[in-house]
Amino acid sequence: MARITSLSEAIAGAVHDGDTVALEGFTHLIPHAACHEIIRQGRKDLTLVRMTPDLVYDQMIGMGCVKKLVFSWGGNPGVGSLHRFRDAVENGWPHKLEIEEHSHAAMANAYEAGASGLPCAIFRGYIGGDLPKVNAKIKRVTCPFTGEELAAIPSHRPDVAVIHAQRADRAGNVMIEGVLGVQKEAVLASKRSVVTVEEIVDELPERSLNAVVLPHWTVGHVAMVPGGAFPSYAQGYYPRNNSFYKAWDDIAKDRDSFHAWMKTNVLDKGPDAFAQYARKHKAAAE
Amino acid sequence: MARITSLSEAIAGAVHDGDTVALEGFTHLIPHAACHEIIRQGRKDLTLVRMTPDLVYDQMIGMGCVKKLVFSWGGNPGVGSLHRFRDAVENGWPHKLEIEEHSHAAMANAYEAGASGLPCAIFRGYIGGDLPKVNAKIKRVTCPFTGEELAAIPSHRPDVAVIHAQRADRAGNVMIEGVLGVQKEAVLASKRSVVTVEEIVDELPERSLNAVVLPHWTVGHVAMVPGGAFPSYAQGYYPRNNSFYKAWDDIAKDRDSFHAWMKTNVLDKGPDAFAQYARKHKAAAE
Amino acid sequence: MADYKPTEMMTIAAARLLKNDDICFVGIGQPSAACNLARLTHAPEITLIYESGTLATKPTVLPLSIGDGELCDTALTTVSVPEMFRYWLQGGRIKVGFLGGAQIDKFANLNTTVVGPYDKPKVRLPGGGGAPEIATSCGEIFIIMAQGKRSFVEKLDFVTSIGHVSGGDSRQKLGVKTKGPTKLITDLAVFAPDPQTKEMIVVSIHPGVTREQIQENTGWPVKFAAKVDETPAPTAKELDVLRELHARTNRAHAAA
Amino acid sequence: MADYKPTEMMTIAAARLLKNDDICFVGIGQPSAACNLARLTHAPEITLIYESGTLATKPTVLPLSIGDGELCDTALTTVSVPEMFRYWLQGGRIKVGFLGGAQIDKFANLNTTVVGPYDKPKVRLPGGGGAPEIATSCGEIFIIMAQGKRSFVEKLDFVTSIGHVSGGDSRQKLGVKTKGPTKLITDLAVFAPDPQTKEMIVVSIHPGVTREQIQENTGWPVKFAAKVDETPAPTAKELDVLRELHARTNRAHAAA
Repeated sequence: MARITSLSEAIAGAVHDGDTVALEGFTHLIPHAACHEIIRQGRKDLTLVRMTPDLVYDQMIGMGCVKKLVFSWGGNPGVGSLHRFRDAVENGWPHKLEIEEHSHAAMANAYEAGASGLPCAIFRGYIGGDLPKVNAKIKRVTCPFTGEELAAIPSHRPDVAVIHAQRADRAGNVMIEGVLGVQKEAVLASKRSVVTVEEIVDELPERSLNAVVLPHWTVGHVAMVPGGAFPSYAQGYYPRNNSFYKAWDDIAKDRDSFHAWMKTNVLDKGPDAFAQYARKHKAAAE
Repeated sequence: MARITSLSEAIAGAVHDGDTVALEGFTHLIPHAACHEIIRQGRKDLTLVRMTPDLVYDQMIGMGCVKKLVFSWGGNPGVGSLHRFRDAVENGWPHKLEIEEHSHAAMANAYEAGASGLPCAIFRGYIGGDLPKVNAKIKRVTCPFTGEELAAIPSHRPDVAVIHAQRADRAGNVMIEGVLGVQKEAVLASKRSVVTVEEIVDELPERSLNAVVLPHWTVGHVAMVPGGAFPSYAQGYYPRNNSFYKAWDDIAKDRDSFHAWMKTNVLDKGPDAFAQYARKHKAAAE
Repeated sequence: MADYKPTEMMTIAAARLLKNDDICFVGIGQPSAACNLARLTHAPEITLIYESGTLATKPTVLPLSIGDGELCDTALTTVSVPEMFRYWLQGGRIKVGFLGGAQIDKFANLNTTVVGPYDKPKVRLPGGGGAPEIATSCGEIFIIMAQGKRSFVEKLDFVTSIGHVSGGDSRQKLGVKTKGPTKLITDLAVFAPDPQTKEMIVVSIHPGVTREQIQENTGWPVKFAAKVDETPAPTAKELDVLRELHARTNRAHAAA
Repeated sequence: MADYKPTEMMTIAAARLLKNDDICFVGIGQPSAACNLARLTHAPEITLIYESGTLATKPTVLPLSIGDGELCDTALTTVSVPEMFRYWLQGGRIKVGFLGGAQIDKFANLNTTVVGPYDKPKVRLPGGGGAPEIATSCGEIFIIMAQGKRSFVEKLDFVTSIGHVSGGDSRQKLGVKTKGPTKLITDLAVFAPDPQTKEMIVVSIHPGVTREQIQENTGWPVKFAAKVDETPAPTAKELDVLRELHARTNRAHAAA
């Protein structure tokens, strides 16, 4: 049942040390503000699940919040490496990082199966490659009708999903538009959830009969954080800041410059730091 | 690749004797005009797949088009029996009808798996009841991670899907709104398809970023048949004619009155007979 | 006491069981009437879901079919039918499911498939529809059925959807974790499962109904709880709202 | 002949392979540039799909990420990522998939996972993303990669996605029914599989490139087709459209 709270209250209430946490958003609506709040609250030993770890997990890994990563593509999209992720895997810095590696198809199916209340997902995949040799969670089931061998993986059932969306109403119904990714599935697959939104409105606006809405009784904490996806984007509010993604390459390459950036922009700031991005680009769009 | 044709050309080109055919539409957008055209063209030995056989299959069964029925709920919604369906099952009239009976969950999962290119669907279902005793297509697979036994059924892969939708553009992109049922899955699961629409427009209207659209290259024949879902409905065009559903009970109860109705309203008519329903209710709604 | 029909008592007794924060998977007919009566009286925020995919719908008239446009127009949103059965029903997100049937046995197993042998039916019924998985996936099940010896039977011709199977812990032994039928609301009484045996026993009798009447309309020897309540008679408000709902519905369906 | 860079030749050679009625699963970088160049020149109706869920998108600038807002704004519609991988990719609805990688072998198997041992990597690469299933689900695969001895290797450190496996019919023996890599477009040449061995052999050499250069930049002994074409040089129009596309893209990304 949805509760509208501050972001710090939401993270304090929903995300605990040792939890399995899925911050989702497929390039769009990535919950950057929530990621920063988790870092500020000093969460440890997290198992992070996410198709594309991206800057949010690079930051959490570099800050030492993460024990294990479950993922399918760990890069800075269109730019190159995630340096903090690489430093952890290649050099064990700031500490050793356990990894469970999948393909996108597997991850998407695992969320879908989790949302469907199933213990596993089956799909046609992982044929001939080496991933099944390094990931014991990849098994096979045989179709009882055709004899075809299909890939099987456990469904994702995180302790908590964290997503960003365009808007919620005061009851906590959450509406998402644009590139949908696996956010709806991540929330439905998880025990708890935190949803940050650009705005909270009295009533959801006039919308398609088949709008993507998470009803309030499927959602946990809802917190209004305008700009909370920056430098990712919120369709209809502000665009992706591709320059920042490029700039991140230099910031994160070096351990000291990474720490300096995190101190200035995360540890010494609050969720309100994101508001400037929302305002700037919304104004520009109008 | 979509081709815009007349309805009679569409049915002649896509639906052949002996085919497995899925007319879908879950109370909404039921392709009545296409059903009538199939009857007029005298198709035989069809295997019909549909969650809720409804009036369309009652008519096709009564007219002797059907060899086998794959279904999950064979009634007149809110009214009672499908008398032609019952007459076929109970008395073998006009001839014996083979049935393969499922639950809604199984049928929906079988379409979803078919659209996904999978040979089978797995789900948590068919626990403890008698359906698995009378349907050899219901098997079990064991989750390789938890040991849970799940139901398995073959995916639906019809020869042809027949649906009705609100509109298509001239390229054949088809847009559906409202109660979506399993129509998108049925088209994607089938080798061929026939889509009747209320209107064909130059360009699809301003729509949600996540509108339900079947791209032209996933669609076969597209035919404009205004009112083609009557007495079912087309959201935004005309409402469900609940009175007709009630009237059908009397019409279909008796073999002679059924045949008389079919002769007057189907055999002696064409798809243009449906236009009056579109016009009447659209005008009323404006 | 107002004058009312037994089916009205049945609908009203069912409606009273529903709470404001319930999330209900609603079937057509009596369940739909009961759920909407609850929504229009004591449970205005109740979440109603129809298997056509309409989430949190608030129809002003009762739908004739499970997917009337009215349901979609007044819903929070409408999802596809595969999603409904995968994410919503199987996903365990429904608290209360409603079922009815042509036949019920004392463990609240239901038959909506066939009277007589499956291969040579005396009466071919519509079939299971959503029932087999509603029966096992919803948190609990309310059954609404008018009583009669032909429907309340010793042995079902066909088990379409399970209730408490053969009683005791036989339901859990099948691996099912949900409660199953917690209430059976009839035109004469309300039944609930005996905590041990899981046989449906009478816990409340509608005003003016006798134990003999209940037995006469039940095909097995009926058991009664140690303490049997009298169901409170319908209030004037309940009857007004229900009758106005039906009248609105009839006008709307006749006009269409 | 216009002056152009080898990577421009590579993009243009790839674009030319695409047809108006192709349905392409487009990756970021070179594939995205090639597909949009094709769309802006000879294949205006080509269907471009990005794994973020955008169907039939027509971006005016190249996306930096696989899910830029530009892709969604200009798409026919956008579906969820589970649907993309289930209905669209696994459903067999994509004709042409594009792949690239850090390492490729002579059978066009690809490594995008790791350089060095998996457990003790020298370079940890991003990983497979969509590649393992793109490689087996798309009708055919085009690979775009600049050549070099460190990337065109005798043996992959890790097989992220399969091409022709160990050659011959080894791909089909795994139960895969799609064609696999039918073209490998580099900055020096175009390779295609030998019909029998399935080894990628040179079928066309870009203008001014020698066989020796190709061998120097390939970690296995390169085979050449019986008849090797010279790739037609980029036309002025191709170069104009490609450069204007990149210029537009750079302006847009700098502004954001």
